[in-house]
Amino acid sequence: MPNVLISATSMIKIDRYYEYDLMDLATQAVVKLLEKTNENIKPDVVIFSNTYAEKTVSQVSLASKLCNNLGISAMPIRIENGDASGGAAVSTAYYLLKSGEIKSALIVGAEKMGDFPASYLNEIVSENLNEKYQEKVGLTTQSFSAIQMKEYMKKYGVTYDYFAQWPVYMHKYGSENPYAYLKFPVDLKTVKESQLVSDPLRIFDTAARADGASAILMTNEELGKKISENYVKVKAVGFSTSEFRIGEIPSVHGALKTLGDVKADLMEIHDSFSINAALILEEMGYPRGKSLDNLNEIPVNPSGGLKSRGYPGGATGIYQVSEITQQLLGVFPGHRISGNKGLVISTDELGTSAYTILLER
Amino acid sequence: MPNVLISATSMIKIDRYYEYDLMDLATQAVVKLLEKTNENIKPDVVIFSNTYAEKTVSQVSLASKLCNNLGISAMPIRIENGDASGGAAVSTAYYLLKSGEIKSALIVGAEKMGDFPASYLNEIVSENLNEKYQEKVGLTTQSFSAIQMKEYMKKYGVTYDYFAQWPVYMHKYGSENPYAYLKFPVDLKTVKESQLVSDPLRIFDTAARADGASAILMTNEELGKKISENYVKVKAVGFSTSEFRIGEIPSVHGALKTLGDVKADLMEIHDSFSINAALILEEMGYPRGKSLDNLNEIPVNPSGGLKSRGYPGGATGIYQVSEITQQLLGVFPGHRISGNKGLVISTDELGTSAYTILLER
Amino acid sequence: MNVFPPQVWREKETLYRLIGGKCNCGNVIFPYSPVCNKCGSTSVSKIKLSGKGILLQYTVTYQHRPGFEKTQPTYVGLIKLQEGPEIIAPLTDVDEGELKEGDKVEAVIRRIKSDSNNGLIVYGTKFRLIKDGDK
Amino acid sequence: MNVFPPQVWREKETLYRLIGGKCNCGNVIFPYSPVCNKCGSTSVSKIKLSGKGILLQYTVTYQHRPGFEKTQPTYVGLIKLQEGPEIIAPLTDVDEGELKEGDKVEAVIRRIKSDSNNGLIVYGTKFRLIKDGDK
Ligand SMILES: [Zn+2]
Ligand SMILES: [Zn+2]
Repeated sequence: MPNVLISATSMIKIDRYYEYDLMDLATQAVVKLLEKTNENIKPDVVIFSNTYAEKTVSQVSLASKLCNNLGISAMPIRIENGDASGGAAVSTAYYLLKSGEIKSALIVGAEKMGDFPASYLNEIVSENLNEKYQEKVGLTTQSFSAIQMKEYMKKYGVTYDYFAQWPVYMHKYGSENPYAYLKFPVDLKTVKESQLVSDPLRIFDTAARADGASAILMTNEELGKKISENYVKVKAVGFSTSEFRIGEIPSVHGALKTLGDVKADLMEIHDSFSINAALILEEMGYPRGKSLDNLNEIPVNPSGGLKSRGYPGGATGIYQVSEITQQLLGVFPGHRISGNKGLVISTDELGTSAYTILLER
Repeated sequence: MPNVLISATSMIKIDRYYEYDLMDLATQAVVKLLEKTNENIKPDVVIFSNTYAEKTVSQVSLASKLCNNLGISAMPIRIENGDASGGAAVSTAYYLLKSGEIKSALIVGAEKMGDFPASYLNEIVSENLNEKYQEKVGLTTQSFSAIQMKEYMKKYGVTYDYFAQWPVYMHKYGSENPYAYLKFPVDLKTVKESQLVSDPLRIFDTAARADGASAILMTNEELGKKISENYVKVKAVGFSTSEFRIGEIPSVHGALKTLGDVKADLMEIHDSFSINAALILEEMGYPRGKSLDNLNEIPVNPSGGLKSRGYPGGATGIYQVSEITQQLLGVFPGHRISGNKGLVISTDELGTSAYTILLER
Repeated sequence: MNVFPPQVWREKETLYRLIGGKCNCGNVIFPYSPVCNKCGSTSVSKIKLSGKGILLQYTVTYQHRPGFEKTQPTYVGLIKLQEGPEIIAPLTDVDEGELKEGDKVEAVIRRIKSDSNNGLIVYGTKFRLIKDGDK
Repeated sequence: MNVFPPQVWREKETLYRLIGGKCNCGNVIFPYSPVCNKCGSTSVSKIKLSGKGILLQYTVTYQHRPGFEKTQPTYVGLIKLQEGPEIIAPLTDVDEGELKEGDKVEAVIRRIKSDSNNGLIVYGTKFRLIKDGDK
């Protein structure tokens, strides 16, 4: 079966781009990507990874439009799986390429979240909640996360300070990342005194919602080696679904299990909330109730994660894959972690589905 | 490379279901499907084919939610490609199964379009237009289609009566289809005197927008033969993208070309407007300017098509595949066309992308 | 945010009557679904939940969605319903500092939101404390 | 349908100024895009289109979208712009029976829609007939 490579990656800085629309951002990421390839690529498949385009920009048919704007004819697919859209897109492309019939896939993650006030953004993100009850009665995902935090605090006897360690680390890393949205360090005091969103959850525990676009080119080995000498291999992907549960994220556990016994040198995880970072790390085997106490020893989120690099909805997973790829190639322009194996964990807002992607130099 | 089978199909009647939400409809289609399989299926992949869920029901993460509601853990993917979502979903599943690593995929198409007044539906469907200009200045897809009709009338010297033949045939077939939304015949006079939408386009030339859900189970050959003796093979899929163009639908031409020289015994095509039916048939080789004059000789849309069976957005392509499968197996409960090879042509509203799917008994 | 009447009306069993599902395997589901989310069985019958439960955890939320301005801040609880399911739901008639884990709660119907475009008011189930002497 | 100001403001070059793109290959694109939709080149520079064109075809549309009630029915044309692109666009200042294929048209800025929620008015380019004596 053909090996699957990531042959090129690109990112634009995550920001609020009042001057650009969704297709502008997607196109910018593609143009940056094409500059890095030796030849003019006509991909067999174009995947658009995006979660919220109907509500944010009143657009559908995203992949077809991108193809037609780029002047190429391809198999157009827009993939949505909440904020794990990126993981779903890359995993889909992985299997498409494994078929041997598809030789190349251009995957573009793009999302516009920067135009809106917080209340409208909460409305958009509440589309992740169930239709019959949770979304209808006005709940927000932040309440779920706050309750998750309080149960964790009770179970392990930790205070809010325990969680505050996560944003501090993330902003430390993100301050070195030229693509980061909140590109500044914060200290513990700033986090602890930041706006209370849903007691005990504070604004620095949540994801920094903004606009972004990232593109990757996935190919089979033969084509990939022609395109660039700087590639990484997609060794395996895993996936799982599970309902929201207090104290754990079973979907992450399941998605890791399908990957087998993986010891990655570095990873990018979907820290939609600080508590999610803790729970994901603990599903990976870091000690329960203590995972965030030893962040200096855990090679996680050198990008700055959703806290500092930022959270552009369905583009997030594509950023994660771009970041790990650039890390493995030694060209990531921010905080570096060396190694040959990198892991991406792409989940949705509350962890009801998870994708794991193992990349190797 | 593994053969890909369609091992089971199900449909619910297309209608306005004020009493059911999107997930209710999707679940009903799955329950009907499971009743037809010999064993309890735990699919590797669950694909949710849907176009407009954000605007219609304020929901995302559709595939993950369906998995969790069904109590299964799978690879969740929601696929959107305008009204060609169904074609994109089935083609994606085809390649996933070709990889050999995925053994089974449950594909559910579901859409809710029945809750809304026409003006709001026009707003939703206008998401297919481009963001910078067409959608912003208030255009509707009906205007594009009307202009397309007038240019065709001029080029071939035909009158409106030429197009009216299509809905008459579609309603004749649809009146026999228990799953059809507008399950009644119409005569030429009714069509010609029906409401003018965008001169010369009349209401019977447009798609009957409503709610629907259809499910199919795609498997590799080994697994498929265990599940049911009543299967068809997915022989090949094709795809293409192209901009809207007067006088032709280049994406359909491209998608057919990738299939090779196919002589299908029957077909289901995406007749979003009567003119689209003519243009699609003419891309297949039926004589230009005359395709709709010989509908008694063309084995097309025994379901009644979008005119009579109805148009449930991103579920439409899944209905088409279910219908052709049931035709080939000789169990379709409406107008029957016998044959061993069936073709599905799944396009979006204006034909800017197309998928072709060849099924064989 | 436009609310179209059918979208609320069709959820009346969930929103007003707290109808859940009970599978042959014993699993209780809320909201109702015809397929069991534990065992995958379709032997799920509808049951009316009592609405009584225990407050396992709670939070006070200071961010809102459009149309929900009148219930700011929002109290939200993790509730174990008498019949088994644990759900996250809005609390009502609560003063700050009054809630504690282990409190008994019960379902009540309250105004959820109003749509400024068409004047539609949406009602639904929230939970309130059962206070001493209430029973 | 809520309109958020940045969503309109950022399209000002398209909506008010009719900015297109011209590729080295000669292809003219409207709206502007940095990649050529014919040859895939990124050598596309911005050009201001003249707004002059020929009406190739037209229709009168009797269905509308919310917020567009005031321009009912809507006249819509297939227009070949002087610089090459064929676009579909709304026509304005037109009486029924007045249009014919081959008419000369020009771009004008008109009110497109108003948002009942926040009072925002959206303007944009429509096309009108160039009548005898206008020039
Ligand atoms: Zn059960
Ligand atoms: Zn060019």
